[in-house]
Amino acid sequence: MPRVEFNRICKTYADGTRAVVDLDLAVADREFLCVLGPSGCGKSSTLRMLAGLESISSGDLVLDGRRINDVPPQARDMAMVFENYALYPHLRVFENIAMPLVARRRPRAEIRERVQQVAETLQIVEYLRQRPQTLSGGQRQRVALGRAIVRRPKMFLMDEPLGHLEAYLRVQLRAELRRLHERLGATTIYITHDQEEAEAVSDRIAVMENGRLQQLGSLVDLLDRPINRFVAEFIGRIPINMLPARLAGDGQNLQVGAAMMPLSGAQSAKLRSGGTDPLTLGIRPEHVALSSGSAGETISGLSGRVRVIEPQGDSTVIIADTPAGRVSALVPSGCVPSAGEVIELHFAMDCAHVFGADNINLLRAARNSE
Amino acid sequence: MAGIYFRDIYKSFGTSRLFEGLSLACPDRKYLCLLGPSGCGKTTLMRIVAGLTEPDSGEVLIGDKRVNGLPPASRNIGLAFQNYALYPHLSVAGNLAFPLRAPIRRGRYRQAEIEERVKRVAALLRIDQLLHRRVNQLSGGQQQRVALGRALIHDPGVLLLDEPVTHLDARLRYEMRAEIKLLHDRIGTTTIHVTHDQQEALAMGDLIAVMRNGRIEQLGAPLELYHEPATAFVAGFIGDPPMSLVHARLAQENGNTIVQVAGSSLSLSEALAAQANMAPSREIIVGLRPKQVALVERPEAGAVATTVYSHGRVGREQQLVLTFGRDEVHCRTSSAIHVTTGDKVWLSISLDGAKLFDAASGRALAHT
Amino acid sequence: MAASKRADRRTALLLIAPAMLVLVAINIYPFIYALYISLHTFTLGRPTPPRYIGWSNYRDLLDDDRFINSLWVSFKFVAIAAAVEFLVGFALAFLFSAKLRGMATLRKLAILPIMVMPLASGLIWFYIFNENFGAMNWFAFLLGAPHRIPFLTDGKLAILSLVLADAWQWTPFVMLVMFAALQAIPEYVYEAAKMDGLTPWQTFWRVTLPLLRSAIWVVLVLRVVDAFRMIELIYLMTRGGPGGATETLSWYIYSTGFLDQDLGSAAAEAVVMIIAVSIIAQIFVRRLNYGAAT
Amino acid sequence: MSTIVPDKKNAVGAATGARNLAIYLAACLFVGFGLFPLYMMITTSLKTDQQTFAWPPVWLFTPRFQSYYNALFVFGGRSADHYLFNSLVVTLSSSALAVFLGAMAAYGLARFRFRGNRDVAFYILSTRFAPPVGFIVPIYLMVQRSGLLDTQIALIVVYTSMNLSFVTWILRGFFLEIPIEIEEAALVDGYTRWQIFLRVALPLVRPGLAATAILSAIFSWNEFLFASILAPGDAATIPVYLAGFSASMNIDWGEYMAVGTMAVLPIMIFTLALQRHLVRGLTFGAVR
Repeated sequence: MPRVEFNRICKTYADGTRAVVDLDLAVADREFLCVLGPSGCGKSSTLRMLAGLESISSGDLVLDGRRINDVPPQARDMAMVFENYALYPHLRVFENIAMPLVARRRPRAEIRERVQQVAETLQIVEYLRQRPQTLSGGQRQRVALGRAIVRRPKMFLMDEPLGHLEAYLRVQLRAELRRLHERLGATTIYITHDQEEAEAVSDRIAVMENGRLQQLGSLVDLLDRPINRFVAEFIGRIPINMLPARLAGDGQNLQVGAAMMPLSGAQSAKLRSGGTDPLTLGIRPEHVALSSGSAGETISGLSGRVRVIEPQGDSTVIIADTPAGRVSALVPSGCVPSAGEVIELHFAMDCAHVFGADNINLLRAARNSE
Repeated sequence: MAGIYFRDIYKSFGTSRLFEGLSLACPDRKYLCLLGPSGCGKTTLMRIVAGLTEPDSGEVLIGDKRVNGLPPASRNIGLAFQNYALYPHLSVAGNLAFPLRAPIRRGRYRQAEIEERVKRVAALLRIDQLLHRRVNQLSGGQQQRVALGRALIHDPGVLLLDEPVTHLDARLRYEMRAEIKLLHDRIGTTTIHVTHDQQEALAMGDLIAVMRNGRIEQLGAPLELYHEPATAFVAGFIGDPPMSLVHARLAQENGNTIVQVAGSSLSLSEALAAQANMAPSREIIVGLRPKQVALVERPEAGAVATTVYSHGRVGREQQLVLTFGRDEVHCRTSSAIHVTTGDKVWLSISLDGAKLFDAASGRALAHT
Repeated sequence: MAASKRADRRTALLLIAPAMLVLVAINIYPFIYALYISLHTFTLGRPTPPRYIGWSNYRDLLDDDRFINSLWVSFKFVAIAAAVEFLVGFALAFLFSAKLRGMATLRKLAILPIMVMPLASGLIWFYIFNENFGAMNWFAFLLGAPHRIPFLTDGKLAILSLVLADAWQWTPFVMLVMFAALQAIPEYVYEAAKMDGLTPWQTFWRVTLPLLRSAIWVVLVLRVVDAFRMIELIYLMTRGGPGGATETLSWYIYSTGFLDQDLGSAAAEAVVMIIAVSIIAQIFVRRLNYGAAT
Repeated sequence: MSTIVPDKKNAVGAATGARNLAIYLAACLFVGFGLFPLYMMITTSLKTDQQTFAWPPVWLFTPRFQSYYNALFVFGGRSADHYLFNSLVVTLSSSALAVFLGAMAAYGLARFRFRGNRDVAFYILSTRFAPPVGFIVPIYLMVQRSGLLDTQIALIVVYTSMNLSFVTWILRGFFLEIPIEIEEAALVDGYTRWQIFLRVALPLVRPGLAATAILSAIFSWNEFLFASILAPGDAATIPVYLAGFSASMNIDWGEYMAVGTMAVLPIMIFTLALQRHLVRGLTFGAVR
């Protein structure tokens, strides 16, 4: 049974900005849901409406079957972790963590015990007497987490909680957040613009852009079956290649530059029925293979000159300039061409996406129907 | 054009000593990445080249010229700051022209030439449409280009970049990385690039110097660092995920050297055994890449019992963090395997391709 | 390295020296000079040269009823004025924080008195408090006062009238500063308080008030110090009268020196005042320093 | 009680109309109290003698602009225009000097580390608290000795010194807010310290310069104590001229109030237009 439902939620600010438009989203009990999107996509407004910090312009926000649009934040039993930690600057760590309990007038002994317990879980016992200003970013973030978990709320709301931290700390805390979620089991909604973070912590990812929910699913869904060009470009740790293309006269091939990329029957049927030029071919770097030199007879290859080689360890990114545009390929470090070399690029067309003029992915269901 | 050389640099801040005899060379026309966690001294080292910080002792050379004590302006360097440090009261063109109008270059450039250069650099960095904008009206990526342009405009002998792409979002960062590298291929200016991001350093550097606590841990080409880390610190810093570092003991069994890890014994290949025999003590650290550990569901011979600390996903795979005594091991498995935090699982470890480090010094065993 | 550091130090010196020169001339030197004068008998406009008399000017102060009285009057005025201004201004800061249409304009109008020349505000209030035709008496009459009220000529009322005039000018100042301090509290702190489940009352006592502490401190010290040295209202409205009821230390020094022309005694009184204010200021500056560090 | 926490526009649970009305009423009452004396001053300057001394006070009347204000501007003679001009000279010179010297000192204190830096900074701040009346006797004697009594120079120097303290302190805060990298960039670009001060730092603290200039001007314009002692005659400023009225037994209230209006209005309009950073200036940066 879903715990939280957004039903056609809209948020329009006084200046007319439409931050969230017709949002429909259901979050299941004990789920860890990430809302992912670039800055200004409406993800923060969504979270703040859920918290009660922002009023809802229209639509229904339902928690456990009860409409909570007008319930004040104090009565929603949700805890929030803010991007800037939002610690009380005048209070020590202990008092910061204790505040939610103080607000509920818990007995002193209980407060002391629970704060101590939380501090132990988060390994911040030694900082309890310090003020937030004397702590590092990572320590502050732990204090903010402590303040959220100390009162055992129904839900956690996290607004880019790791946004201000250094890269390696982020990776470490990511794992801890996931672990904490599994221990506490509370429903969590997590806002981020970082897809790596989203995939590392969450069960499902909701991608937002321009105030609208674009796609909801697991990371593999988003990678393999992006609904539109925005999702395809936003997801993927190495950006997807986007090349102008058109459907060849026979309808069986996709023409990219001078090269012909053969389409499967299903793909070609989809493109013929839905496609209008100009089309854009989207192909992920991991689905581009290389052969060096001009073997001559490959028809599916696009030739290009290697410009940049970026080693990543076991694999290497090759960036080549082709007549159709710049293409990145992710290849094993064993077989790397040298800069300036002319190579042939082969696309695994069964993993390709083709976007029409309206940026919708025309091949989205391709692999399922095959 | 000139190389950059540090010789026996000492530097303290108050009572805390940062560099104690640091030496480092960046040959002419090379792209050197200084890589390390915050506080390792990489930015200070860059500032020493710029003359914004002076070492307590030791020599800094640009080309064959000793630059100690020389004011920053006379070192002929271009510097792009991490936060861009653009002049907010000037337009893009004003920012780009600022170094050319400096008193130290008075009379060197005529007005027409200044304008010409500004146009040329702006075109190179694709900001020619923005020349009359105020810099605070620009996006982060555009500001970054202006900062780069300002550093390049007077044809410096040395280019210093402090986290030049850190503040950009993922896609732009990826694009700018390639562009900066292409630019370097074209103009060939010796460049020092400061970063904390190992992926960025691997992708961009001709050379990488991994730094820690004011010391150079290792200097080498990117893949050299990846495949042959000189210290456990480098091994634990480079790669995504980096090597897992596991404390272990060397022991003898039937005349063969074996490794004891968390109660299990693992045998060593001949090559590794030879390395292990060079170890100064029995206590070692084993560095493992994720592909060397595999999850097995049942205890089997040679498998090591561990506990799941956390699990998440990376791309199509599942990434597990397993606790292993006081160590953590990163392991990748198919997403199909279901485990949760606290589960007991078994790991089969293959030591082929593992790296061995001395536990006390952290130095790689192997090459003597 | 040593060379560039020395160059830096020279630049710093060149930058700071002119300002320090002016301050030495108009602040440090006069203080030392005041000390010197205070050890002499020195009368304005008399041809006899100053004569060294040691500490006797200071000793005289202890027996001087007018001096003791002026200390007491100063204390009364400062305490009442600062308390009234602070409490009312503080409350008004919350009132003016309400996010309502037109509030910004009202706020701009409300702070107009701060800019009024203190002497002119003395003039206006002198007129308003006039016993025969002043508006204040008219309001008192409307409220049912049986007879004309001698606002400035009654000992007890005169000091309260001064407080009212002072409060008119400076309550908006307290309001303005406290308002700015309230605005400076980041919104996220209140949001965190809401998420933590604090009631408005708890939020006020546990969050807002502690966060305003340094601003409260600044405002209080500024009001105390400035009320202590206020002289214009007295000059125009009461001239220390009636019967010394409004003779503050500031006024007493002014009148000793320039009405009675006894510069030696005035200097001794001034030295006492400077030291007293310096102690207050030092405590304050230290606190401010502490506040800036955290 | 809910006004205890400043409420955010969009927060859940909107304020009620009755509460809003009460807030408006209270705010208007306070504004009315603040404006009433100013109203009295301006109206009295436009009243006839009979209206001025009338009981009950006259609230509605036909204003009469002519005589009082005309009397203020007898050019060449000793009337308000002469003193207004004196005030203008003293105010502009001392503000400009204070801001210029203060900016230099502030930059030196903000950007250079040397022993005693903090002590100097705190000394400069602490002069803000010095009671002027405590310094009046020695300064009077110093000015008298140097033959500068009743000159504008004496007032300009004294006001400059009194303004320096907060000008330096506030601008120091503004300079500290400039990211050091911007100045380092200029250093690398080939500029000297002094040029960086003039061409990079000063333009970046323009709001601070404006705020301190305004506050210096207000102070210099309004100052009475030193003006009355150091420049009682020909060089007197407008407050001294104003004070002269009250000495006579038969005050000409109309003219008196007209001078007051002339003394108060310019600076008030001036500051009303430029309110940014006012609080920061008034509290020397302790509150923004």
